[in-house]
Amino acid sequence: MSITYLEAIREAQAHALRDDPRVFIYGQDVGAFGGAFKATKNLAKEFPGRVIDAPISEDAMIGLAVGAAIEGMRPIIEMQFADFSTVGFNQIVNQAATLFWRTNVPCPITVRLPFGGTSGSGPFHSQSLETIYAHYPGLVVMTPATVEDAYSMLLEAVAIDDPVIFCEHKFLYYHLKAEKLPSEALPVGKARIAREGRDMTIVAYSAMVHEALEAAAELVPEGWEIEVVDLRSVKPLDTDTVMASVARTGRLLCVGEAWPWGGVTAEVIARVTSEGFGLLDVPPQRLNAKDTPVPYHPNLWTAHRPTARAVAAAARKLLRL
Amino acid sequence: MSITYLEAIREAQAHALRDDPRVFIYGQDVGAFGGAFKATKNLAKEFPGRVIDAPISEDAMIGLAVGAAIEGMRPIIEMQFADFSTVGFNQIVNQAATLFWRTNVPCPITVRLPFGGTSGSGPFHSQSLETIYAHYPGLVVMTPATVEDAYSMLLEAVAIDDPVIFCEHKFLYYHLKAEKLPSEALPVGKARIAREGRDMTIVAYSAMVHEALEAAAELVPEGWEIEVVDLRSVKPLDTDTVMASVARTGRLLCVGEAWPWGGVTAEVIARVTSEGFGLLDVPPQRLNAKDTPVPYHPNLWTAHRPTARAVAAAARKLLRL
Amino acid sequence: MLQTVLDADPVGDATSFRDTHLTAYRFMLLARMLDDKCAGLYRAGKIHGGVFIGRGQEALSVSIGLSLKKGDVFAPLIRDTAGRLAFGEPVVDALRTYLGSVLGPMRGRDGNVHRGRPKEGYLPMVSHLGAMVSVVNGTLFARRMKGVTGMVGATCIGDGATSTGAVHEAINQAAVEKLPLVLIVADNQYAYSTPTSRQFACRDLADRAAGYGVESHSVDGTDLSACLKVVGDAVARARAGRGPQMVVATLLRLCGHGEHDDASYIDPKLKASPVGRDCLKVAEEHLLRQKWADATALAALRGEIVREIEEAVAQVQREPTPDPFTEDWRAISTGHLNEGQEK
Amino acid sequence: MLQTVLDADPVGDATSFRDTHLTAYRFMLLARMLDDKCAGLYRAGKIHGGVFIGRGQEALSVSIGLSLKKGDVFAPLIRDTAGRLAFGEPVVDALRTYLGSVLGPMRGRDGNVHRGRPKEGYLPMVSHLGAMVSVVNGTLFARRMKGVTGMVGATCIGDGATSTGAVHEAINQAAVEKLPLVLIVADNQYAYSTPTSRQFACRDLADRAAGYGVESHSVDGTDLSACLKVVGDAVARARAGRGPQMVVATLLRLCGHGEHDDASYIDPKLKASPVGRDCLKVAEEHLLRQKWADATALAALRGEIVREIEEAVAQVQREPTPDPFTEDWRAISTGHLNEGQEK
Ligand SMILES: Cc1ncc(C[n+]2csc(CCOP(=O)(O)OP(=O)(O)O)c2C)c(N)n1
Ligand SMILES: Cc1ncc(C[n+]2csc(CCOP(=O)(O)OP(=O)(O)O)c2C)c(N)n1
Ligand SMILES: [Mg+2]
Ligand SMILES: [Mg+2]
Repeated sequence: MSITYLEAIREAQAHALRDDPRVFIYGQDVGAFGGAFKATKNLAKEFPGRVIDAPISEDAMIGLAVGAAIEGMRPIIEMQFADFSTVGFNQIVNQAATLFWRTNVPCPITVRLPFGGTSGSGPFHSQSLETIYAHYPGLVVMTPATVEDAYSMLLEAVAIDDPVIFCEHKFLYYHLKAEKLPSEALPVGKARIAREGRDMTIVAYSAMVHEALEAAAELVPEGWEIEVVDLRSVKPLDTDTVMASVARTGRLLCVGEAWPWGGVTAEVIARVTSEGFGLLDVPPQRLNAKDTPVPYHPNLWTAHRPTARAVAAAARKLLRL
Repeated sequence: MSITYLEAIREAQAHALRDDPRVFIYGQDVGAFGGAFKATKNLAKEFPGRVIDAPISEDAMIGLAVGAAIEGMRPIIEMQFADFSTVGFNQIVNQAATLFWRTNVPCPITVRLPFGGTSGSGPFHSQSLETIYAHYPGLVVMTPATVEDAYSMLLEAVAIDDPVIFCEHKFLYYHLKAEKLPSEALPVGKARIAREGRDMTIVAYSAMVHEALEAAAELVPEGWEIEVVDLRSVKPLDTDTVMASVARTGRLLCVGEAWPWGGVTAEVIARVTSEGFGLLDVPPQRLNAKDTPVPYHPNLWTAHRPTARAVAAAARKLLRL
Repeated sequence: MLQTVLDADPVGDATSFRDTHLTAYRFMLLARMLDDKCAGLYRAGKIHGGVFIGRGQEALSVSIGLSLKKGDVFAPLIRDTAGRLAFGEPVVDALRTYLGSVLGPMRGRDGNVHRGRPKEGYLPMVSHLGAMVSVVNGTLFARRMKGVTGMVGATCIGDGATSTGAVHEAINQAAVEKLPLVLIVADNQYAYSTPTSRQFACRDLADRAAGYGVESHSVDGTDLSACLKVVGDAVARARAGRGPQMVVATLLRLCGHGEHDDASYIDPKLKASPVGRDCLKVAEEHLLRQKWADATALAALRGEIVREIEEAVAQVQREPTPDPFTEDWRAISTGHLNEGQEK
Repeated sequence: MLQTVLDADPVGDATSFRDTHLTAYRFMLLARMLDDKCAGLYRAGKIHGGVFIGRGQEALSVSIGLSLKKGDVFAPLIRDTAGRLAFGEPVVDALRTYLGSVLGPMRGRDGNVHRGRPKEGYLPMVSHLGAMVSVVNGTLFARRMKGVTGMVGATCIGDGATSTGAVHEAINQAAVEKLPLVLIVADNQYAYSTPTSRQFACRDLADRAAGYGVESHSVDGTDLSACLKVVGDAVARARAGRGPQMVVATLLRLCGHGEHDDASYIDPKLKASPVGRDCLKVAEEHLLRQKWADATALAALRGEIVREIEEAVAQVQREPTPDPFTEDWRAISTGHLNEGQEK
C-alpha cells in the first residue's frame, strides 16, 4: 500500500469522524462530491449527516464552526482554497481566536487551508497565508511537510481544544507518498530534524522542506552536510530545536514559500539571533518568495518561489561566508 | 496656534480635497457627523458631495474605492477602527494590492486605519494590524509617529499611485501636539532619527516612538545616550537608516505595539542580522505586546503593551550585555 | 430581586398576560436605571472606554429575553440590557464587566457590552457587527446534531448591521439549514450618526425576509404589548420548526450611540413622531390604564430597583480588578502550545 | 472578423432585430468554439491551471455584451466568453491569457478567465466570488462624480456567489447610491457540485431584489430572444437613471465547473428539462425557423470561425511567454517604494 499526502488527510478525517461523534466537516462541495481536491471523498456516504455542503459563505462557515465548538462539537472547516479564507478572516481572528481568552471556553475548530503554489494556479489559488494567522494570538498554525505529519497532525488538530489553522500544501497532495500511516508522532509544537548535517542548518516547513532536502542532497557531492529542520508547526514555533541545530552547525538559512515581509523566516531569525546570537558563525540568511502576487505562468512561478536550486545557491553562498 | 495629531489628519484631508478634485472621502459617519474621531469634521460642509457616509459594509467600501481608483479618482477610506478592516481585508489584499501588478493600472487609494491601544478599548478597538498588511505585496504601510508626519505622510499617501494603509494611532490623536504644520518632509520610505545617541539603537514606529523617547530620556541620568529611529513607514522599511544607526551604536532594540509573532520587530531584526550582522556587538532584542488579545482593563492594558518603563528595562538589560 | 427566566406565554390567559407585562416592565425599568447608572459612572470617570445603553429599546429587548427559556441561546447586542436581564443575567455581571471586576464573566479582559457566558447559551458579542449571527447558527446546528429539539437561538442586530455581509451570509445559512434562529432587527433609525436613508434603499427591512425564504414579522418597537406578542410568536414559530424568523421592530434610539455622543444629529421630527415614543413611558401608561399597577406600586418598584443597583455597585466596586502579575497571559487553552516573547 | 460593440436596440425595427440576433448568434458560436478550443488545449496539456467555459450560458452572456456600449463598464465572470467577445474583447486576448503570452493583457501574470483592460471599462475578475460588484460600483460612482452620465456598469454572478457577503454589501451599496448597476445573476442550478437547494432557501433569487429596493427581471436563460430583450431592458433602465437592476436568468451549466470536472453530479432530470436546453441550439433553430439564416450560411459561419480561432491559436502559440529574468518583479507602481529580499 502506498498513500498520498491527500489520502492521509482524508484518512485522518475518516479516523476522527469514526472515533469522535463530536466531529463534523463543513465546507463547499465537501459532501457527496468529496471536495474540490477529494479530501473528503466518500466521507459523506460513510458518515451520513456529518459531512455537510456549505453555501459560498466563508464568514458564516467559520461563525457556524465557532458556535458548534461552543456547544462542544469539533468541526473541521474546509476552505476550498486558502486564498478564500481572507473572506472568513474576521471570524477566524476575532471570533475563534479570542474565544478562549475572553470567556475561558475553548474553541476546538480546525480550519483546513489547501495552500501554496502549484503551476498555473495564479495569484488567487496559490497563496501561503500562515503568517497572517500566526501573527494573531489564539491560533495554532500547523504546516505539515510529510504524509505522516499530514495524518497525525490533522488528528491532533481535531483533538486539541484550540482553533487550528491547518495549512495543507496543494503541491504535496499527489506528489508525496508514504508506505503507511504512522501510529506514533512527534507532538505538535516539536520540530523535526528532517536530515542531519554539520555544516549548516536549513529551517523550512511544508513544501519547502522538500526543496531544502533536495538542495542538501545536491550539496553532498560538494562535500557539505546540511541539516534540515522541518518546523511542522509555525505557531507554536519550536525555537529550541532550531537553536540546538544552529549550535551544531553555526549557520542558518530559513526558507519559506510565503512573501518576504514579516513571515516565518523573519520570526525564526529574530528568535535565533536574540536568543542564540553566539551560536551563529556567519549572518543568518533567508529565502522567501518574491514580493509580488504569485504569478500564473510556470516560467514566472518557478522563479517566484524558492526552488531546490535557489536554496542550494543560497546555501552555497552562506557556506562560503 | 497648536495642532494635534488628529487635527493634522483633518488638515491633510482638507488640503488634499482642496488641491485635487480627484480626492473624495468615504466611510461610516464621515459626512455631516465628521467621523467617530472627528477626523473629517466640517469637511462634508466645506466639500459638498465629496465626503460621503458609507453603509456598514467594509468590503464594499474598499471595493468602491478600487473601482473609483481605476477611474482615476483618489479615494480616502476611513475605517471606523482598524479592527474592522478585517471585514474589508479581502478587498484590500486581493483587489487593491494586486491591481497594479496584474493590469499595470495603479490603485491610488488610501485606507485610514485608526489603530492601536487606548485605555479601556478592549480586544476589538485596539488592534495594531500593520503586519498583516505589510506582509502582502502591493501595499504601502505608513505609521506616522508625529503630528508633522501625520500631516505630510497622509498628503503623500493620497498623492502616490499605490494603495496605502495609513495607520494613525488613536493614542496620539489628542495627546500629541505641534506648533504648526510642516511645509517640508522626509519622503515616505525614509526613516528618521528621532533622537541621536551612541550607546544603543531603539527602532520604533507610531506610538512606540514616544515610549522609546521617554525611555531614552529616563536613561540619560544613568549615563546612556540612546538613539531612537522612527521607521515612519513599515513597508517600505528603511533598512539603511536602521543599519547606519546600528553601525554607530552596536546595539539594537526593536519595539512594536503589535503582537510578537512575525511583525515589524522580527522583520527589522531579520534584516539587520542578515545584512549587518557584524555591526552588532550584542544580540538584538525586541519588545512587543503580549501574545493575547488586547485587554480591556487599564491594569492589564498597560502590562500588555510596551511602555516607556518596559522599554527602559529592556534597554538596560541590553546595555549590560 | 430578579426573577428567573419565565416560560412566557404572552397570549395565555389574562392573569399570565398581566404578570408578563409586570415582569417585563420591571426588567425594562431595571435596565433603564442600570443603563443610567452606568452612564453616570462613565461621566464620573469610573468606567473606562465607553458605555452603550438601550434607552428606547427596552420593550423590544425584554420581549426577547422573556420569550426565551433556559436551554435557548441568546446573543444580545449593544442595546440589550433589558433582554440580558430578562434572560437571567444578574445585575452584577453588567457592572462587573463595565468596572472590570475579576469576578465578572470577562474578568477585566473584555468590557462593557462584550459579556456573556457561552456555556449557558448566553453568547458574548464581538464588536464586529453581524458576526454573532452565524455563531448562533452554529450552536443550533450543533444541538440539532446532538439530537436536542425544541430550542431556539435569538440574536439582535441594528438597521446598520443589516448592511454587513456577515448578516447576509448568516441569515441565508440559517435558512438553508432551516435552523430555529430568531433574528431581531432593531431599526432604530440610525447607525451611529447615519440615518437609514444612507443605509438601505428598500421600503422596509422586512422586505429582506422573502429573499431568504424566511418568515418575517414587523412590530412597533415602542409598544411593549406588541413586542411581547410578535417576538413571542416568532420564537414560538422557530421553536415549532418553521425555520428562521425575522422580526423587524421600528423605534428610535433615545440616546447617543454611546454615552460620549450627544446625538445632536437626530432629526427632531422623528423625536416628535410616534416612532420617538419612549417605550418605558408607554408601558407604564399601559400598566396604569389597565390598573395592573398604581403610582404607589411603581414608586415602590423604583425604590427597590434603586437599592438593588446601588448595592450591586457598592459590591462590585469593592471587588478586585485584574492584576497583571498574576494574570494568566495565555490565549491558547492547551498549555504547552502557548508561546510568546517572554517564557 | 469581429464586429465592434453594437449600439443594440433589441426592441427596434425588424431588420435591426434580425441583425441583432445574427450578431448575437455569431458571438455565441464564436464563444462556444473558442471555449471548446481552450478545453481541447487544456486536455492536450497546453494550458496550465484550469479552463472554465460558458457552455449553456452564451445567450445570457452575449446579451450583456451586446447591450453595453463603449464607455460602459463590464466585469464578467467565469462563464462570460460570449459577453466578453460581444463587449469587444478580441479572440487573441482570451488565448493570450490562457497560454500566458506576454503580449496579452495579463502578460502571463494572471491566467484563464482573470483578464481585462481596466482602462477600457473592462474589469479583470479576482477569484473571490462577489468581490467585483462593489468595484463596478466604484467605477460608476467615480464617473458620476466626474459628471459623466448615461453610462451603466454590468457584472455577472452565479447562484453560488449570491451567498457571499460581498454581493450583499455591494447590491445594497449600489441601491443606496442609486448607481446604474446591472447585476446579472446566472442561476445555473449548481455552484461547482452544490445544488441550489444547499445554496439558498428562497423561492427565486429574484425575491432578493425587493429587499434592496432594486428592480428585478427574470428571464429564461436558454432563450436568446428573451435574454436580449430582458437584459437590454434592464440596461436601458439603469441607463435611464432608474437605479440598480437585477436580472435573474434560469439555465443549466452544460459543462463541468472547470474542464477538470466531469459534472457527473448534475441531476439528469434537470438535463432533460427545459432548463437544460442548449441555448446555442435554441438560437440556431430560431434563426432557421425565422429564415434569418439557412444551413449553408451557418456552415459557412462555422468554417469562418474555425479559421479565425485556428489562426489566433497559431499566432499566440508563437508569441513570447514571460521571462523571469527580464520580468519586472515589482508590485508597487511607485518605483522607489518597492522593496523585497533582493534589491
Ligand atoms: C463591521 C463593523 N463596522 C463598524 C463598526 C463600528 N460601529 C459600531 S456600532 C455602529 C453603528 C451600529 O448601528 P446599528 O446596527 O443600527 O445599531 P444601533 O447602534 O443603532 O443599535 C458602528 C458603525 C462595527 N462595530 N463593526
Ligand atoms: C469567496 C470564494 N469562495 C469559494 C470560491 C471557490 N469557487 C470558485 S467558483 C465556485 C462555484 C461558483 O458557483 P456559482 O456562483 O453558481 O457560479 P457558476 O460556477 O455556477 O457559474 C466556487 C465555490 C471562490 N472563488 N470564492
Ligand atoms: Mg441603528
Ligand atoms: Mg452556478
